[in-house]
Amino acid sequence: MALLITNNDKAKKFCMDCRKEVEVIYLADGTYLDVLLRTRDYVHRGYRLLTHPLCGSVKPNQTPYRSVLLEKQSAREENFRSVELIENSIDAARKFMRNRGTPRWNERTREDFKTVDLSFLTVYEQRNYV
Amino acid sequence: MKLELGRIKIHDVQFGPETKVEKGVLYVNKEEIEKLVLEDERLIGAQVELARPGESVRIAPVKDVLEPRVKVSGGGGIFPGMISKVKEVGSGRTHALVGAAVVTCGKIVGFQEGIIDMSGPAAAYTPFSATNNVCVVIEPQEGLETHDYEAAGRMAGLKVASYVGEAGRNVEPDEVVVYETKPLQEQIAQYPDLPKVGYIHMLQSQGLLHDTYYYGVDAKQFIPTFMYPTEIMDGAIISGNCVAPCDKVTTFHHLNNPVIEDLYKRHGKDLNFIGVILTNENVFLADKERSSDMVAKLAEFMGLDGVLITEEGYGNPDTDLMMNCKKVSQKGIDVVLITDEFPGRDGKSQSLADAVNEADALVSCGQGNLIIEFPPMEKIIGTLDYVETMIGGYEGSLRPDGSIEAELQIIIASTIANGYNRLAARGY
Amino acid sequence: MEKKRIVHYINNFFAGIGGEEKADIPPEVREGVVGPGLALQTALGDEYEVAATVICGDSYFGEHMDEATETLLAMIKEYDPAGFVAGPAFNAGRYGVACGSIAKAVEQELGIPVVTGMFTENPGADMYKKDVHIILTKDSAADMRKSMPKMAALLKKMMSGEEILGPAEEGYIERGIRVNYFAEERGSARGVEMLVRKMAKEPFETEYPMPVFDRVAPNPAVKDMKHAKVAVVTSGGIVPVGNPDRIESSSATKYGVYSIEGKDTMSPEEFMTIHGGYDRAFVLNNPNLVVPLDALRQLEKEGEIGELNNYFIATTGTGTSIGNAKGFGEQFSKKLVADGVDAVILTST
Amino acid sequence: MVKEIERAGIPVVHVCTVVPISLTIGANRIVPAVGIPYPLGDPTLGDEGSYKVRMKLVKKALDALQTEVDGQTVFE
Repeated sequence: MALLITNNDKAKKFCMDCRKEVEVIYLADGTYLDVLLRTRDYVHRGYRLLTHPLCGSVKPNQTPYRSVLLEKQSAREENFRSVELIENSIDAARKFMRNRGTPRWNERTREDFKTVDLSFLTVYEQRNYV
Repeated sequence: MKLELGRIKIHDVQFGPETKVEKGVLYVNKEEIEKLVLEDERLIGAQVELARPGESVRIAPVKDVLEPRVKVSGGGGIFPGMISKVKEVGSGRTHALVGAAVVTCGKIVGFQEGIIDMSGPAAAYTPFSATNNVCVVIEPQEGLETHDYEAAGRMAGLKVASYVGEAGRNVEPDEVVVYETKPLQEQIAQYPDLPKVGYIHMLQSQGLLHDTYYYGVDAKQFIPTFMYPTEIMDGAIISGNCVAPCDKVTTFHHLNNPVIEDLYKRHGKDLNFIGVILTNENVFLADKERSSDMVAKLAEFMGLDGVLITEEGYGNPDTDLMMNCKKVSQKGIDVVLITDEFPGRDGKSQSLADAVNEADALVSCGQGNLIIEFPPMEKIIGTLDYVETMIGGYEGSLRPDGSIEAELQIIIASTIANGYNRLAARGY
Repeated sequence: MEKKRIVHYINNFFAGIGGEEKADIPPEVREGVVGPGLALQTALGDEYEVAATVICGDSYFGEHMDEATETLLAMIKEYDPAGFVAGPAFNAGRYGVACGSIAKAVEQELGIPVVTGMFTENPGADMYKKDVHIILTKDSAADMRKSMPKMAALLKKMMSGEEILGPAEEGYIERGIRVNYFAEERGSARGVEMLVRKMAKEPFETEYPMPVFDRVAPNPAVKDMKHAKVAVVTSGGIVPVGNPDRIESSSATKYGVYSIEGKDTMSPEEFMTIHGGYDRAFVLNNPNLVVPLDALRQLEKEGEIGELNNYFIATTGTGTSIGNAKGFGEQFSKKLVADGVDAVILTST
Repeated sequence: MVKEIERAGIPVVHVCTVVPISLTIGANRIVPAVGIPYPLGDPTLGDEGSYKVRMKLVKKALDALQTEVDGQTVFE
């Protein structure tokens, strides 16, 4: 079963209503980085990434919202690539944050960010991911 | 497939009662353009302004830039699947108004797009400070949904560029350049002793504001395919991407893809340019796996000896870039990558978000984190309201006098990762 | 015109005080040039004056880094210098680290231009090249005659505010800082040229070398386990009940050192897990599942291992950044070495 | 951490549940543990059984420390 880690309520809603079964961890007050760190916890527990943690061109110090889909697998299975990706992604996110923190956005802009973040996930319903 | 590209050189743009080209001057009818844009009921405002090289003008926030072109003969029309009916393009004759550009601008969402300065220090970083720009400032209906607004803005640019391009239909071009790529076997036979080279063109396709279209199809919905290089010159690929100004591949850049142009320049001399493999940049790792497998398969099937690969964007696409590089290299094909860099404010961090050992030949298009200052401009086309929320901008970026301090990222196409510019980065 | 004052840092050996037996001398300062300072003065010319030389033993510096840096900074400050030169250290490892460290501190604290010099394989080069300009030298002091003028030239350029060019032009070790420039040809043309060369097996140079993955070669095997001292380190978050050091359950920023002296087993009354990343019930019930004290104590009794180190070291691995983990490792490894540990069992969940 | 211990000159064996992670972080001597949530032992086998499993793993770790390796090696 897939696992969504997100701080975007639109992504949460999408996955709860999705035709496929998705478990959701919703970090209501979490930051972009919090989502990546929680993702890493799960990767260290043997989950495999389904989506790229840095998807979207909006830089990690721009958008407050992040959603990552993962999938449980047995601990021994090869998840080297997931470990590498999440580590690189956290490094990259921190690099941007060091430059400058995420601005305080108005409501309308936050909604746009959520919509864009959600748009990265919607193909999940249309395709098979094995 | 053979295309004659007639280049009509434009050195000035003016308003006039009729949209036409005369002695290298492009005249545009303001009212007709505005009426054309407002045919779309999602938009309630359209204002046309002109910007010429060297003027004290700042354009912001920019959505897309397009070169006006018209299909003169050979079947199909410009921007197939978007403006013209879906029909194969890339053959016959096309006219381009070289030195002119259509720039769409205005608020799309609160956090993206970028700046073009027509003069001053920032002008050196964008190719559009050197073009004569017909700027269309659009305004949406109140409460228009983000997807709809993006689509309306995208269509407005395509419509205006086609409309302006029509003015070149019956003008004698200053020069005609002929590009030709034959079907695979014939192309190989034409220069049997030269190394066979392909171009792997990665299209941004992650989601809303991150999409690209090929004959009207959203690139995330296709699987990697072969394209004749001349198809792109007739607008087979258009940009729906408007996030991250610095490495955005505008529709202008698709029409004028520099890798394709430079490969043609050496075609028949030190290489045999076989064609283009189009691929996408997806969010799901399984999609990346499938696409990169297919890219490598196509490269092998075409019998290529070497490929150039370009990407659009930073972060997620770096992974596609590296997967393509690795898998194509494993087929025994030489690979060169072209990309831009984001090594952080001090330039000391890793430039890319992913790396493989096979990526041993890389061309840099500069680093986007550099801070630059640009002085105030006398005229603003669009609005500076969003400067601080653009990528590359930050709180305090816009000073009261109208000058700006921001990361290079904020300037349209400043570090574009297909090698269009001369900007590069090196290790100090 | 008043001459611009320069302060020069050298070690015990170059100061002529003595070799390894004098490596433990604390910082001292002398007026004017000492040893290689003469070559520095000559290279700088008449407008500059090497006003003072600060000296410290390499071992002393290594063992009292903070204290030595502070003392040296105070000594240097006295002379109100316009520039600072350390070394060159050539291939001397500890000297190189000292030069890099003090040069970095001077630049940060006094805000003046600094230059040092090293051989590329000097460990100090990797550690400090991002912080300060390090002139590339050969691997021995025989290169002094050539390297000192390069160091002086670069320092003079910095002091006069001239633009510092790339590593090839100035002779410093590439710092890994990415700087923009406008190339002669556009990127796509350079890419095509690079590909043509690559296909023809001709030499070409990438414009961005891929990062090198940091790997450490394995140490030789333990020869005599029956007399070896074995220590346990864990990233499994085992701490005394109550977590006295308040180690974070994930993304840890610290580690703890906990005694197991006289204990035969990890009792759940005394130890707990704070690990944020797994179902903790089993380990809370029996911490030996992460720190296998019961088994190791038994093997110690049987003489299978010489001695079990009387403390273990713990942090949490979940979400802990590679940078932090590296920092911990460097710190506690020093302690393990000092305590004569011959082998480590690192457990992770 | 494992690299820094190695770099300090002390041979180190990494007993871990997720081998790829250990490979990523650069351990040279790797012994796969039983699994998350109980790396050294198996409580489902009762106290005695679990202890036996642990003892076996600890001995394997000590063996690994006494084995010369010239690169990353997983002791299955």
